[in-house]
Amino acid sequence: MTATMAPTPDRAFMVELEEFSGPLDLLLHLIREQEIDITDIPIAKIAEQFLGAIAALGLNQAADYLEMAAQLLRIKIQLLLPRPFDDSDWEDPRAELVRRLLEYEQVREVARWLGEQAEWRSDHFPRGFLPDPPDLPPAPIVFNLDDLIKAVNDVVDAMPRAVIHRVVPRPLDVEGATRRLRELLETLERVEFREALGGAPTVADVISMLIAVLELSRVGQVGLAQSSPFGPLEISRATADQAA
Amino acid sequence: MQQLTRLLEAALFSASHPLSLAELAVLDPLASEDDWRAALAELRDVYDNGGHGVELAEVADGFQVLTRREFADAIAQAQIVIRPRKLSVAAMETLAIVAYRQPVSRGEIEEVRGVQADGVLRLLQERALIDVTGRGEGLGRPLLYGTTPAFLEMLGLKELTELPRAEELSVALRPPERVTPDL
Amino acid sequence: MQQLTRLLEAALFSASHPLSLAELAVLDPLASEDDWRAALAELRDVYDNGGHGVELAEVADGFQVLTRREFADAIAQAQIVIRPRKLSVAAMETLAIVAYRQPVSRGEIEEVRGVQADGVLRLLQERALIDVTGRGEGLGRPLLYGTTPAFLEMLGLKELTELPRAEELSVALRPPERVTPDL
Repeated sequence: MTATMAPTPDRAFMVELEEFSGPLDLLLHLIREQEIDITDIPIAKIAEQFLGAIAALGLNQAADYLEMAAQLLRIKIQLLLPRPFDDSDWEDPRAELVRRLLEYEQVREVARWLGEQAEWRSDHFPRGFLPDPPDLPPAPIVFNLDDLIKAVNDVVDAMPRAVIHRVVPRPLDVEGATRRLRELLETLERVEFREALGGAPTVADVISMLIAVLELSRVGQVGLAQSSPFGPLEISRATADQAA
Repeated sequence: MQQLTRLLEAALFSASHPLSLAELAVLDPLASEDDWRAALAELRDVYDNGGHGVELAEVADGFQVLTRREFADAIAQAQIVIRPRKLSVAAMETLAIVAYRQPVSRGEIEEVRGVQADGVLRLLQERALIDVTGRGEGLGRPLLYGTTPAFLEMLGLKELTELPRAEELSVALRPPERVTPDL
Repeated sequence: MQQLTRLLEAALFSASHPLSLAELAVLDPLASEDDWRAALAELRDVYDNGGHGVELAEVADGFQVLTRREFADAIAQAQIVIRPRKLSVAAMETLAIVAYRQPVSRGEIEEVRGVQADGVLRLLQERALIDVTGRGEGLGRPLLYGTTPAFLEMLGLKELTELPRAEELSVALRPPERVTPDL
């Protein structure tokens, strides 16, 4: 994803999409920043700013944003349609959007609270050393039918298929590695290279991930850091200044 | 310290998880719940007023001894403890929805956040913060997600009711029938 | 307690192994070895004379906080040290194959999963979830494995036929036929 958007004509918005966790987040940002009354959103203006902000998105990441853009345009058109003479039944086409925005704003508030709480917890360490209990039976094992079925399905999914020829070595899957890395960085702020590989990687997986990391780093989408020589390679989401 | 408080301290130091009053009861069948509460109070007092580096915390499932905040940075920098990774905003938002709406389907989460959720859900599940808790009624019987004890532990909470309630949030949600359900 | 002693207590508490003087030095670059020795002496004194349930022990690789011996029995009996464990992915998958393909040989399991299975099979056998139920026909008459009554009990099933989708999954788990490449 590219970082900085071209300013919209009426107002110089510098919107960095990396900062937003989705279209609702971006929309709320536009509304709150301009101190717009959320129950009376000037849809035409907001839709234009929204489209301006997402113009430079790569297509595959933009799907969620485009869906929202389409919704904004639909609401805009509905508002332009002539109302029936008796408009007591008329429902503001913006109502559903307002509800979603408020609901999302609540989620954002709770998420912030969760983040602070988790930070509190991560600053208080539990006991690190746990003595082995002497002469006790090993811990009971727990699993259920769901676990068992899931395991069967995983095995079946991972089973090698019968092949006639095995001439061509497995090709590199840089695209898959890129996707996995992006997904990981969607949840975690940084990952270790080894972690990005997942369990039991093949040589092709390692090379694919390496190429993906180097490529993403080259275009400024991820940052790389190694805290010590031969230490683990840490991949992080690119910050704005790294991307620039 | 009283003998029961000493046993309490030894037990809390040996346990791999927070100890509930029920688990403590097994340690000494002669001690009542009040005795244990008194011991907990005494231990908390010793840690707080004796200038200790640890404190007694009431967390998910019970009581636990934890290091004090002020030493976290030094200990993490010396690599004695690896701090858990911070979760992204997207992950926290998804967790928030799962926590308040559970059991909740992927579709509902995507509807609230306005973005696809499969990648985030998978990673939250890998980190054991959420889990599949059942299947919904609708089309295709979608998987339903809920939070795990590890989620509470990550937050140092005892139970879900300790999450902020809808009316405590600064954002009011209208219409009222769609307000976050009471937990 | 002095500030350094408090840091020492927090570090020893959170460390997963005994800390040597060299490791302690990293925690506070301003403290000398003598400072650390003084802190260790103070902490030992607090634990011993303040009537604590734990003590400071000097072991081979450094210093560690341990629970006092006198509480060991009570704690062991209460089993609070143990937490029920989940099977590893490898063990769960192997168990799944045994459950649906029994009686099954190690060779067949390895063919399906593509990795060696002896360690996992041994573990599952130790935990009484599977057992040897016979010998196969082929070369070397391999041991055949099946699940135990304890396995069914854990799942709350009366008999193997109650396993969900038994037919379908047992077919799906047949190892792929090896096709000799046409040369």
